[in-house]
Amino acid sequence: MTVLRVIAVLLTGFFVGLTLEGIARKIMARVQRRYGPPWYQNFIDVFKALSKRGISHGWIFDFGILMALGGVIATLAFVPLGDLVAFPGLDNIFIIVYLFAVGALGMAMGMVGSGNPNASIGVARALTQMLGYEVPYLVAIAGVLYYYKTSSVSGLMMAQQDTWTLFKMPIGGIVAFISLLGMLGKKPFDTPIAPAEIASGPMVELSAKYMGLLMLMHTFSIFVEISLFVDIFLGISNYLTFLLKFTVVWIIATLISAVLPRFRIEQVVKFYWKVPLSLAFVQVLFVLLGWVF
Amino acid sequence: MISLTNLILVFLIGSIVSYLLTKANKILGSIFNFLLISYALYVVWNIKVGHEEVLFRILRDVERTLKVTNLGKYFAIVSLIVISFVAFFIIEWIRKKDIKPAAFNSFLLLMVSGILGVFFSNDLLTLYIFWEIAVLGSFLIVPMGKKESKRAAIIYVVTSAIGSYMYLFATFSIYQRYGILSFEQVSQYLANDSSNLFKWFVILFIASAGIAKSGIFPLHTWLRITHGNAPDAFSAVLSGQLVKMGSYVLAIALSVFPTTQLFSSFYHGVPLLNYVLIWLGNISILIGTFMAIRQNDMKQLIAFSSIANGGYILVGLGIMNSIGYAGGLFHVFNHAIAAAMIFLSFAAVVYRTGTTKIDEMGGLIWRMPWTFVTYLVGIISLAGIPPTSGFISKWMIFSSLVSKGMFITLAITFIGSVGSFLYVFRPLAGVFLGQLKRKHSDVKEVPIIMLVPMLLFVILTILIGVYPKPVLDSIVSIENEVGIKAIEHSGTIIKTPLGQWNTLTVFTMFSVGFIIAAILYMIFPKGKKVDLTDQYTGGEYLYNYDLYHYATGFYRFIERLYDKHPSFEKLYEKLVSFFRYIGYFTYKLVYKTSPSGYVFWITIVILILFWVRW
Amino acid sequence: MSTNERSIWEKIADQLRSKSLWMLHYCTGCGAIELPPSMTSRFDMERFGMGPMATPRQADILFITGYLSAKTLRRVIYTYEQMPEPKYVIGFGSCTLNGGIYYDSYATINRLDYYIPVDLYIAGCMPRPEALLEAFNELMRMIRKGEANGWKRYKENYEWYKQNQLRSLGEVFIHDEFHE
Amino acid sequence: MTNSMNNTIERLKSIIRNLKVEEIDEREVKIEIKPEMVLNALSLLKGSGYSHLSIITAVDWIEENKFELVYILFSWNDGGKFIVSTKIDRKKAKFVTVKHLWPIARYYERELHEFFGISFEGNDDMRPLFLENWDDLPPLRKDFDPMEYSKKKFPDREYHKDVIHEAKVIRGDLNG
Repeated sequence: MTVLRVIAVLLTGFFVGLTLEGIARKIMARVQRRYGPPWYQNFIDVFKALSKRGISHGWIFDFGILMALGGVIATLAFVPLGDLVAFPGLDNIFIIVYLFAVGALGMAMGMVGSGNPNASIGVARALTQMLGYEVPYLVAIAGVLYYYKTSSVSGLMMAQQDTWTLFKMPIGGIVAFISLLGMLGKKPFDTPIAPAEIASGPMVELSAKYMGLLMLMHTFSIFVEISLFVDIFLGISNYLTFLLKFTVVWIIATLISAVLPRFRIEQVVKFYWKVPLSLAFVQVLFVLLGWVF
Repeated sequence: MISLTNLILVFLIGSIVSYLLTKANKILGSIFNFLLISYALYVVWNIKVGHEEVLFRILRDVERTLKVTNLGKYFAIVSLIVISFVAFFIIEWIRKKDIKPAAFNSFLLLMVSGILGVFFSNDLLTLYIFWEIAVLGSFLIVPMGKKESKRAAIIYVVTSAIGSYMYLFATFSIYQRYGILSFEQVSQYLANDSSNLFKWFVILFIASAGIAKSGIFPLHTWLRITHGNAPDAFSAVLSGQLVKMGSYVLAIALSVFPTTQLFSSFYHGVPLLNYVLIWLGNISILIGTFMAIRQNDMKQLIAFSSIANGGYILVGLGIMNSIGYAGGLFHVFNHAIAAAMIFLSFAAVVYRTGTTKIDEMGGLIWRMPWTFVTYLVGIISLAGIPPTSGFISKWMIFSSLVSKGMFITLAITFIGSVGSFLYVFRPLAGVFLGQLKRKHSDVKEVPIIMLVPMLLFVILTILIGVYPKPVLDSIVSIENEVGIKAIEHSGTIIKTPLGQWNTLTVFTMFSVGFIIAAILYMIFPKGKKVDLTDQYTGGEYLYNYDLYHYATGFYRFIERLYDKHPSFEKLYEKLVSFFRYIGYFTYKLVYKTSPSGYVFWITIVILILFWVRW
Repeated sequence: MSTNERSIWEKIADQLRSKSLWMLHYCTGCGAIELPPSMTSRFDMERFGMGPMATPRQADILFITGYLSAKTLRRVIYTYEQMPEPKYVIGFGSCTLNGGIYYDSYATINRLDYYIPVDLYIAGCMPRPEALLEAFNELMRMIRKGEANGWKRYKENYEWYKQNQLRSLGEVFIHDEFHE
Repeated sequence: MTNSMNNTIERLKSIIRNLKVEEIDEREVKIEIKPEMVLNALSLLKGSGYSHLSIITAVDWIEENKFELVYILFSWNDGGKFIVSTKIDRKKAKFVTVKHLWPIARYYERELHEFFGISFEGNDDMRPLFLENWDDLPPLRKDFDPMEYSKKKFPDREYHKDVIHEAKVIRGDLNG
């Protein structure tokens, strides 16, 4: 039974993720008053990339990509999508956040294994950015956990009987959304993948098949991050309302990223530890004092 | 099976035997070492808890006893595992030219005898005696490292002396007040002792020995120099095991003398003393993490990470609820194994390349793949990433902190754990990945004898990561012994009031994900293998690929944010020079060159004596 | 394998490849200034699935936009060989066709497909974005038909190309004081 | 011409007898000197504020069998520009370096050596600067024929029929 649910979760992640990325490119185009590619463009890109004959830099390069994709698939399996929960009792918030690090470490190791300094600079930036957005995110989430006294994601979702956690703890919601932008690697925070400065950062030596696998990994990781946000902050939802909320959050994130230029890496860390971290502590103070709407 | 006292005696004699044996033949001596230590591990493994032995009698009415407690047995097993693996590693490593093998082996055995005594002593004075033996053993080995290790040894001994003398002061004040020294009696007397100030003084001073030894905030400066410069294999023992003696004393100070009953709850059930210690742990996590990100010498980098992980253990132990305490103890196991594993892989790298500077190396994975695998699994466990055991202890500490609602500590532990991704990745990218330097192109993999312990460590970490039952069982028995509500776990599922997770499903799901990725990888056309110098260089031709490696100033953009950070080493050095100046001043004052000066001072002293009339 | 006899997988793959061409962000001559207008709102290259990629490892298509000096040709050859198969080349303007207005210069080449296989030429002394889009659609049609296999020609008579390159350039991998 | 430039010229006239001065613009003056007097003229100009050597270039007078070396100096304090030119023999094509006055001259002279074949004693760094693997006459000399080099090095596209003639007919220039 769990196998069926896991397959369902993975397929949702694949199809919904890629279509939403196509829609995001369409929105970005419309913001720039362009016609924009069809919504299924990302499917074509992924399969085209997979069908080409690329180059590999040795066994650590391949192992890194496999570990990255495997890690993110494993993380996705644990994330509850609305009421579709693959492992009912075991979806602990810290597991998902730290299993996600397996994917990040795998990719980082594979890319630096290619031997290109652009990749190492990109990975160093990615890890720094992770240090930046991870701390406020986890503090805000810890406030929610403390309030609801449970750390299982589906439990958190179920606990929002009366109103959404977003309305209960607005500041926590804002902090989580800002860190979400950092996690997605969208425009304001895409310093690690800056195509102009470091030739698309870690992906500099990724040729055909590996580029395709990494695009899949990127889609799954986007799916994991946003579904975490939706589950915790946007109230109870069955499978369809979950996808609806997911799309709304995704569109807002795309709109923000369509208009903002790219941060420098010091600014990212300084920003995350000035504004969101202090907001997170304010929110946590409110939770301790019990001032929750 | 011989009794504990005989085991310790065997080790003391063994150190002399091994000295002679190693003088005769290096390999034989180290093999003898390894056999003796693994025999000790075997003895300790199946010793019965509660087994008592009388050692000898110094003070009139109080006899020195060795008593096997769950806590002591757990720490002893962890330490002996680390030391036996390192001893096996040393068999091949001892051939290195610049250390004196005979002295090395004998002092190693001396240190192990000290360690055995520390973990099984039943009262404060015996613990102190064996503590000093262990410190003596390690103190004599440290200067055999690089040229700066002489100074490092002195700093190491001075800081650990500060800790142990405060501990001794507390022991004697207890003895002077109650006349007893064994742990149970002391905890009873303390429980119904009235003066709060005395309790505070005793527990803090006893804990100070732990603070000094495990490198917590005020006394953490020795770790960088000593680990950085000690002989490579020994720094694995130093950080893997000796730091754990400090954690043992901290565990005693916090749990054997039940701080929760002694003091009133200050914040959500955490007494004020624990809260102060937790904050010391927090500061050392911050210092360890941010200083480790800056280091360019890989051994000093992991030394700073030992400070951070020592802070983790203290935070875990300080919380004193069932999950937090279990998290702290489990982290003792994880950090011991992970730090030893990482230092062994560094010893292997130094054995082959001779340098510990990260930017002088690169691309060693293509020549030393197994050392890379050891280092990789080591950092995955150190950084606390799920498939390995490192994550379990961090998860426990996080959930206990959340349930206690201590959010600033939580934020700092998050900084520590995410920061550990950063600093563990720096040597991975600088030393193992990236471009292989031409001068390292003929570097070979380390001999098989050095590889065996490293790969055993890898298997052990992953095994415990997937099936943590044995460690969790011993932690449950410790918690029952110490009187904390034990955590409930069944096989691979760990339950906490906040939530539960199953290590087995995480591992199977991870391998399923890996297989899916592998299938996708197989289906599509195979990539053409390209060697390391065929890179995208922006269309330009490069012939010297040594320069095409990014390792110096790996996180320069964060380091710039805190370049003017307060350095405690400089503070202590100023203190030292201040005292030296005072000494010099009095020396100048008293020792006049002319005889009349002496006569003058002698008369002064005689007058004072008469006035006081003794 | 003759040009138009392809396995079923190849046919599907060609359909996909034609719909999503990633161009290499590498501009060699004066025609590069035609690319931004064809990407932005008026002509919008992205609706055909085309977008700029920073590294040759990910790019499918290499534009030689305008005159090509001998020095740049060395870098173009090196980048071309770094691109994964199947790869396509489009020559912009008359300079790649027959040397254009620099036909008598000592530094620029007169015929591009003498050195690397070119699938498509666009005439004009810098064609306007409309001509570019027309060329892109033409290339997509060729890919779908399986006619755009310059890279196969390059692989098959690799010796001929190499020998031409050495004849004009002396040596492709330069050794001088700037490349120690 | 600004008066500061005037007195610079007076000083120049004092050391050089028949100095040909040609005023091009309000702040721009061209002077022509014999090759042996160039060095002291340049050092004098550098002394009187002309610290910026914009460029050293050469003109190939093939009929007079002469190379004309042109030094363009610029002064930051009074904005004046001096163009010092001298003619040296084309066959020997040798001159003395001014590297000691302006370090940048080292690269200009290296470029002149590559493109004109003029060698400068005192400047030993005569390696190729821009052209890679150049094996023919220095290209900017008048007696070098770029068309013939281009035909030799870079093969042309053979057209089977005369395309240009056909294009002219289409455009109606010829009534073919």
